[in-house]
Amino acid sequence: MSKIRNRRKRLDGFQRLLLLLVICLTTLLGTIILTIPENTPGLAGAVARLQERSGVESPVTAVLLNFRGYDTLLEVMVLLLAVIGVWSLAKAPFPQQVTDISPVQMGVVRLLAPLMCLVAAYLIWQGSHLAGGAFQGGAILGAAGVLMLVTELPWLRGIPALPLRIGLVLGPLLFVGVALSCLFLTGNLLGYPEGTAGWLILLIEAACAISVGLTLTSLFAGGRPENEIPDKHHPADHAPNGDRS
Amino acid sequence: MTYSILTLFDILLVLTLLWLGRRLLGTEDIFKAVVLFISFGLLMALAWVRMRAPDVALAEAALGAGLTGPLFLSALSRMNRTRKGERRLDSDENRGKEHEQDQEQAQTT
Amino acid sequence: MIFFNAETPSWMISPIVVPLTAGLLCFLLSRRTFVIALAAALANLIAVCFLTCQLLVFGPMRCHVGGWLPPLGITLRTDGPAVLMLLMTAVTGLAITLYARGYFTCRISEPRLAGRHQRQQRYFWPLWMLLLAGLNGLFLSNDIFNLYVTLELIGISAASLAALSGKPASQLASFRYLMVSLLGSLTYLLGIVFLYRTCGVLDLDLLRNFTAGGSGMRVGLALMSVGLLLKTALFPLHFWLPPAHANALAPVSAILSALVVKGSFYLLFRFWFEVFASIITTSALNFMGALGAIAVLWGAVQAMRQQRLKLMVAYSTVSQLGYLFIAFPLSKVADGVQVWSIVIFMALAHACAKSAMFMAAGTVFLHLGHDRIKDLNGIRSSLPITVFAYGIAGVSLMGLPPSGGFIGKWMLLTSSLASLEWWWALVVMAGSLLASIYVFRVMSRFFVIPEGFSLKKSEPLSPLLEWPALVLALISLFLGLAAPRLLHILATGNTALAQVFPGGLP
Amino acid sequence: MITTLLYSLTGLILFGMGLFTLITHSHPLRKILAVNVMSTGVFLILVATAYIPLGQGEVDPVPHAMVLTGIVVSVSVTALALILACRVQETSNLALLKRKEQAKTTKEVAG
Repeated sequence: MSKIRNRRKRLDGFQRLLLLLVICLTTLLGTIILTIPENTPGLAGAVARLQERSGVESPVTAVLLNFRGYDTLLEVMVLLLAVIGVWSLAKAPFPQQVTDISPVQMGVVRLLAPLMCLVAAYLIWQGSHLAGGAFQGGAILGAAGVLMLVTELPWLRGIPALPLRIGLVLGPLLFVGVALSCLFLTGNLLGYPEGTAGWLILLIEAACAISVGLTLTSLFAGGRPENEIPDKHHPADHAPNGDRS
Repeated sequence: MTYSILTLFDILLVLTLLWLGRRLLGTEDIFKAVVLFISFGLLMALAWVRMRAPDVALAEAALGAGLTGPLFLSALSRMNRTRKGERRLDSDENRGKEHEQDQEQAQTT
Repeated sequence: MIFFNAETPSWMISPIVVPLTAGLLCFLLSRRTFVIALAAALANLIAVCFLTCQLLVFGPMRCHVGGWLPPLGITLRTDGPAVLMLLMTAVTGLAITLYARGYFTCRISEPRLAGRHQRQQRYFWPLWMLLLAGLNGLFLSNDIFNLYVTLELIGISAASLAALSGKPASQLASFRYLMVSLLGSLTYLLGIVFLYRTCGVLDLDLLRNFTAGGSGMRVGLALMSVGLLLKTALFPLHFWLPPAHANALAPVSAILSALVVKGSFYLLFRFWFEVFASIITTSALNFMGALGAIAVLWGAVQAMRQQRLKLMVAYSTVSQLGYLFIAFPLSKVADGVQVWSIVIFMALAHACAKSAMFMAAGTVFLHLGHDRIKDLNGIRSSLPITVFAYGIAGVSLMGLPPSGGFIGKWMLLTSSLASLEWWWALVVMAGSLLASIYVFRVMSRFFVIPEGFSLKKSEPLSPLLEWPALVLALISLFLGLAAPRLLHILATGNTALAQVFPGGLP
Repeated sequence: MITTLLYSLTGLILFGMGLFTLITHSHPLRKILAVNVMSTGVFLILVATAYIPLGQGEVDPVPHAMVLTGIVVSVSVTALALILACRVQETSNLALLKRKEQAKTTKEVAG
């Protein structure tokens, strides 16, 4: 114990200095926030003016998927990137043998999972005029997935990698596809043609919500599925490499 | 009148948030810190509602508290598992001996 | 289809969308990922060449994504510096793609570790393609929040790539890299908050025209600069760079050192010399120059002391990044185009030379199984092309004529003498001297034939391992000869620069 | 406008606390928690900037969209960082174990 206390004492000098620095920095930034005049207009006016042309009624959804849809396109990529990174790092640590699932837990999952899917669908649909949208709906879907993972359902272990990958890529790929087809139709990336914006946004949101849900579930699973990388003694994979060596 | 009540609520919320933040960053026990972080996220959702940002509140409640918390917990249990595994391997005399025997066999062959 | 003549700015999105789609496909399909990546890298190069032609014919362009105009929508734009950085990324990226193919094929042919290398190859391609898309997006974007998203895209994919080798050291370095990059982006985001609070806009053009900024704007710029400096690894903030770059796989080291660091630097430079040039003070410029000077000397000294080849090359990156910052204080006398050209030249030459050097180091590592400098004797006889590439890249790093590094350093020297601040010239010369020492220290090992060394022919390496490095090294060498053409491209895009420096700052 | 200032300053203090913890603490999970607190602080300032009291006009939705993007980004980075931290511990434990065993065997050989 005394050793630990000693070490902490020795570190204190540096920590105190740092604490002082951080406090100074925060105070400085705080005073500057106080000096900034309050009357900057922001972009609320611009959004309100163009709201009618965006195809949705909720201003946040309009900004996310129409006015600044390009940001959201890249953001969906960031989510997918996290999954690729996690899969490249580790295998999912599924338990070696499946323990018995208590019927109560099973029943709760059976009841909750469809309910959560319903709530997610509602949130996505509601996103066009109230609070909600792809990410909130996707998060609920992800929560349903996490619930199933926690219950350790035996069939989760055997999910093949390809359908999972298709599900993960579905949203981003559809987003890019819609963006490109808009480019060909109207000459602008993500410039939705007249009158179709509402439907296209709903389509993108639905696909992205599915992908976001799967993404969050895979992030929670903490690694790639068992059969994600082809076996090294797979004949079709090994032959070309064998020739060269 | 409503103005002052709302301001009182604001001050209360802000103080709670700051206190939670200080606690969760300062406690020795990481598990406790994660639990505090989840409650911090839920209170944050309240703050977003107060700031008239329901979209952000929904996202924070679902993503910030609802998913980040379990992510932390699963990572914590994974870390503890490996640490325990190491300790078991370390202290378990028999297993260590087995390993050594295996290695010796490998060396002789 | 009438929208697609040569004048439409919509072509601008192709360097972003092509690698993005390729990355998605590489992740989706487990076979033929290399073919997809190679096709995307080639298409990217062609698109960038097309954008260059477009710039030379029609001048700088702006593309409003979704047709929404600036205060609300996001704008992409091309100008001289952006197009040159895109060209650098495309050429280096293509070479790295080819090299990575050779590297993974060679590693997979070792049966002992085949599984691990298949995993590495499986995830390398999607990560690399998404990183490429992020970089291109960064160079083209004209919106501070969109730049934040591209920075995150780059940061996450770079950290995942750095961890790919699976060694404990690389994973630890990658964790630290991820934390630093996160801290950098958060600081940048805080800067955005201050700017948005002060100005209420996110578009760079509108921000430039916003004159009544005051302290809020200055603090916003300072926060954004600190965040970007963390990512660029300028001297006191460079601690994360050497372990992350040295412990990664060879193609990944080349990507991180040649391209990723340049992305955040380019952004920083653009903020300081174009967008917020009116609020930059002389003392701030001098401060950056001083940090750069320390980085040049300190990085070079550290590089000299390293025992491992890849660590040496990584420290050399710290040193070379310092030169880019020495150009900051010289803007007091040089006009805008000259400062831009110094920086762009140094960046281009360093990107080509450093990726060639990391590729050469990777090939040596593959050949010998280690990269301890004292045991590198006699490599010249078994890897002549790689050694040649290493030597030429070294020449460019030292700044001998006619390399691109020489042109950059020459311009640094002349402008520092013209400004009567001779100490910058002294630092540049000392840095070159130290660079020649650390390059030749390794070079001399390559040529020593140890006693009892037989000139037996070892099995030939794949040409993909040796030729990309040589080609890149040659490009960096002959960059100096192409200088007038590149300067022309730079100047066509920079109509704005004349306004920024009407006869230099006071 | 006191509300905006109150929440902005809170966000700033949260940012500072997170920064301090990030630098001083060595446990990886603590570092990730600190980064999360920091990002929450930044988001709080951003949303507070957009705030207008009820009945005085529409709230600016652009910062809200930015914060949504930020939350999603921070969740994905957090997940990646957590797995990376786990892997660091697993592999370093493995390396430590191997080194210990090697030391044991060499000791026995020497003995």
